[in-house]
Amino acid sequence: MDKMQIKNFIAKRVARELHDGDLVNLGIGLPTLVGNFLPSDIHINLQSENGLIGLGPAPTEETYDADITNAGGQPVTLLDGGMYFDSTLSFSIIRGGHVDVTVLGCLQVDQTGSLASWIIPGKMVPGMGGAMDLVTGAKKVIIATTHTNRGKPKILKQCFLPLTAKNQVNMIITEMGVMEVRDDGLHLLEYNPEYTIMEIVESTDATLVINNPKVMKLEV
Amino acid sequence: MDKMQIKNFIAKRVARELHDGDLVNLGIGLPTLVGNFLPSDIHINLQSENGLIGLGPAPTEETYDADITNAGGQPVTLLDGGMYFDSTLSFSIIRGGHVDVTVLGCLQVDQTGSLASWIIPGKMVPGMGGAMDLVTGAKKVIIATTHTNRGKPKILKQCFLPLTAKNQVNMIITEMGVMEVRDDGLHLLEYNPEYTIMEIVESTDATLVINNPKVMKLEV
Amino acid sequence: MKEIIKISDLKNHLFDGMSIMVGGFMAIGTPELLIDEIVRLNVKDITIICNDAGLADLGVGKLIANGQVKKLIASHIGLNPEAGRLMSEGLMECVLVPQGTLAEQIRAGGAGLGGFLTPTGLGTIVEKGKKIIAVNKKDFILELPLRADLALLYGTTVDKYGNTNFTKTTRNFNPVMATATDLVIVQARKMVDRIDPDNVMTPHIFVDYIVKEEE
Amino acid sequence: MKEIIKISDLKNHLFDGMSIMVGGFMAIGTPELLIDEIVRLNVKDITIICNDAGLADLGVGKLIANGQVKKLIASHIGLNPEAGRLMSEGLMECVLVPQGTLAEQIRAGGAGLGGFLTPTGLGTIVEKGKKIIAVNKKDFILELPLRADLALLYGTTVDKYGNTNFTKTTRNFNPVMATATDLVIVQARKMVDRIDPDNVMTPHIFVDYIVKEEE
Repeated sequence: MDKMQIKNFIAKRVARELHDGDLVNLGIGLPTLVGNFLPSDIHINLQSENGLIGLGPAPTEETYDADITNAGGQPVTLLDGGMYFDSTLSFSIIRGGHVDVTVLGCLQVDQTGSLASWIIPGKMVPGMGGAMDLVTGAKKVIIATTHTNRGKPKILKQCFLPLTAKNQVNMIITEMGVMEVRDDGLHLLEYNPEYTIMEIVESTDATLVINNPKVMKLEV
Repeated sequence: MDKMQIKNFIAKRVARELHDGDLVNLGIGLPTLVGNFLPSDIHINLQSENGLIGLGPAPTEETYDADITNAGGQPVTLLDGGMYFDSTLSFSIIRGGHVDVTVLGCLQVDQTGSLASWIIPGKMVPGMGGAMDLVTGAKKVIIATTHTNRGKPKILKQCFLPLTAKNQVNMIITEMGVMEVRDDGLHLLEYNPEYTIMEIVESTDATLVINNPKVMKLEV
Repeated sequence: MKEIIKISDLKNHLFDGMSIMVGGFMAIGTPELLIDEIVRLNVKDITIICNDAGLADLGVGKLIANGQVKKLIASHIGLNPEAGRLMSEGLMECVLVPQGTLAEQIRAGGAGLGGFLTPTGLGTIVEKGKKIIAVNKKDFILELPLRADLALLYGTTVDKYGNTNFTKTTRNFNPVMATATDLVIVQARKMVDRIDPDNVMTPHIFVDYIVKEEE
Repeated sequence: MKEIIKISDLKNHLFDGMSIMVGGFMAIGTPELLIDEIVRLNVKDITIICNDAGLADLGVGKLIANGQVKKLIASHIGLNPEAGRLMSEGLMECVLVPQGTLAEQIRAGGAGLGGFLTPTGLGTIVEKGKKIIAVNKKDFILELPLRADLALLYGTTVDKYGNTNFTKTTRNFNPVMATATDLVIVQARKMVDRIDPDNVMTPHIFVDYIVKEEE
């Protein structure tokens, strides 16, 4: 798989975790692709933390409205039934557990569900934005990421970069497999048969609990 | 003065404490009369804590709308420029210091500005409603009350009934005079010349600081 | 499209001992049809969270009069003498809360906050048994969040997506209660195709079921 | 009727070292005219409270680029590299706050709350130096209220009474900031006679002055 194929593969698998009627917040980058892979019979509500539910696709020249943007400041559209609100209600929704699923990328994620995604020491610090609230407040936190960063493991025993949230991640989905954070450790639930179990273990710096994982079946 | 004249006299004096543009919350009973005595060049904004600013007079048969009520559940009207809001914003306004003046009655009030207005032991307890928030949050708290209750002082050294709020009252206006709570005690700023200073002192169970009080000049 | 249920379906969402938040202020903005059905079903030992006790024959007052309320959390019960009687005779537990604190407790329950610091009630019996925390040398009471199993709201306009508005002073506690319970049922005075997205008071994600008033 | 002032009157309300809350999210819903005037007047040592650092040439980014900002309290500065540079070189103090915490701190400042308990930031550097309070065996961070001298808002519709609305995603931090400062000035895109009383987002009592965009 090339880079884009890998991203689409991960996004497609994440899409299967979403259920009809879910309120979902997708981070920028890879997570945004998830919306492209929803079955037609599943309708989800996308939230954008700057103040809307019912996030639609990027506008055409005809539907462009400078007053409608997403949390990245990019122009978007509002779907039928969607609505706008202010930042306090937006984060009441987020922190109050009303978001069913949030999907984010990571720099590091560990087997206790801790996440590091906002500071690389020595680099410019962009700020956490709404990520800390999202990871803390959402019912289910899915990390959608390539399994490694240029061969270096991103899934660790313990994150060593500054945390975005402690013990909040529920699931990690990569091109190699699907992992779930449970009280007794990080379980490999599914694996991509393009890789051997040994390859997955070697690409992971966390202790994986492996107990009859299923095969991740997705067309690329 | 008869009972109604006394109430109107007090309300008229309270009205002089209000300034153009003030946001004001008037308690039920005597305080409600204050609105009748505003000079025509002074426009105030009345809040009702159930969720409106721009409280107007009771409706006529033509303007009656069952969806517009005051905090007592009575039908009211909304003036031009007024608006509705929910209970959280209503009390953000109240507790946040955005109400310039609140006018309430009392069972007891004392020289430290503590107020008892919601429980008579042995009687049915109605609940504090919004009174505790109003007295705590308003910039200026005026107690509008008859000086005594059937001859028994209501203005005390220390309230002995359960408090509505501690040290929050700024001014007490009765048919006998105008008193201000200051750090060094309860000052008699004005007195009604229908009473002697001795009569006022004898009707008051608090220590009054009396230093050249002015005459309360109001037509009844 | 949000699911519209019959009033008779309400029973599927009720159980003895449950806690219910009910919108309304002196029964203005209270879903009377939903209350009537709970009276009819005679669900027992309910905890009611509401601004007040309603009137004897209006709002949550009907549940109180029918002896279904084990505990009432409210800011005011003065217009319902029956509530006062049951409270003073120890037949109904009654927790009286300053109105602003009650609104904020419900908001905290819906917004994922562990509590908030308020000056309201300091030096009164309201502070009894609560933690006092000083911030910049000023004391505050730590008040805790409130949640319930079910919220019953009165939407004066509800669109087909479930977006809900509350006109004039019917709004009061309705929108905040929508955020703080496991289940939210709205009695709809009027159904419309679509509420202007700028003016939605309660987004549809908070609403689980709608009962239409006309039926 | 609320007082409408000229943009040149803004100077009467500005002083070196003041704190200013600025509405907007990535400069969407930011009053650019008011910002431009502050750049022109070159007020110094400002503390800015805003969701983000704007862009290099948009929103509060213009104040940052002009060296007027001593301290920035924001949730995100990633789209303004100049802010990052000034921060890392120690030329501008920058306090990064989780976005939901920032919104709630401003709300607490406007609502008379002494603080609130949030789970956001637990176990991260955000909790550093803050009080941790356990409620029902769950830890929370005690976050404190934020207030400022002045709020600059971008109202897309303002009525003659000063009632102010913010369309679509221009709303963001604007209404909450209206509650938390000593003075509130609104840049009005469009003046109307009257906003429907059910749909007012910022009641006129919060608004001190209006600057009309057309002039």
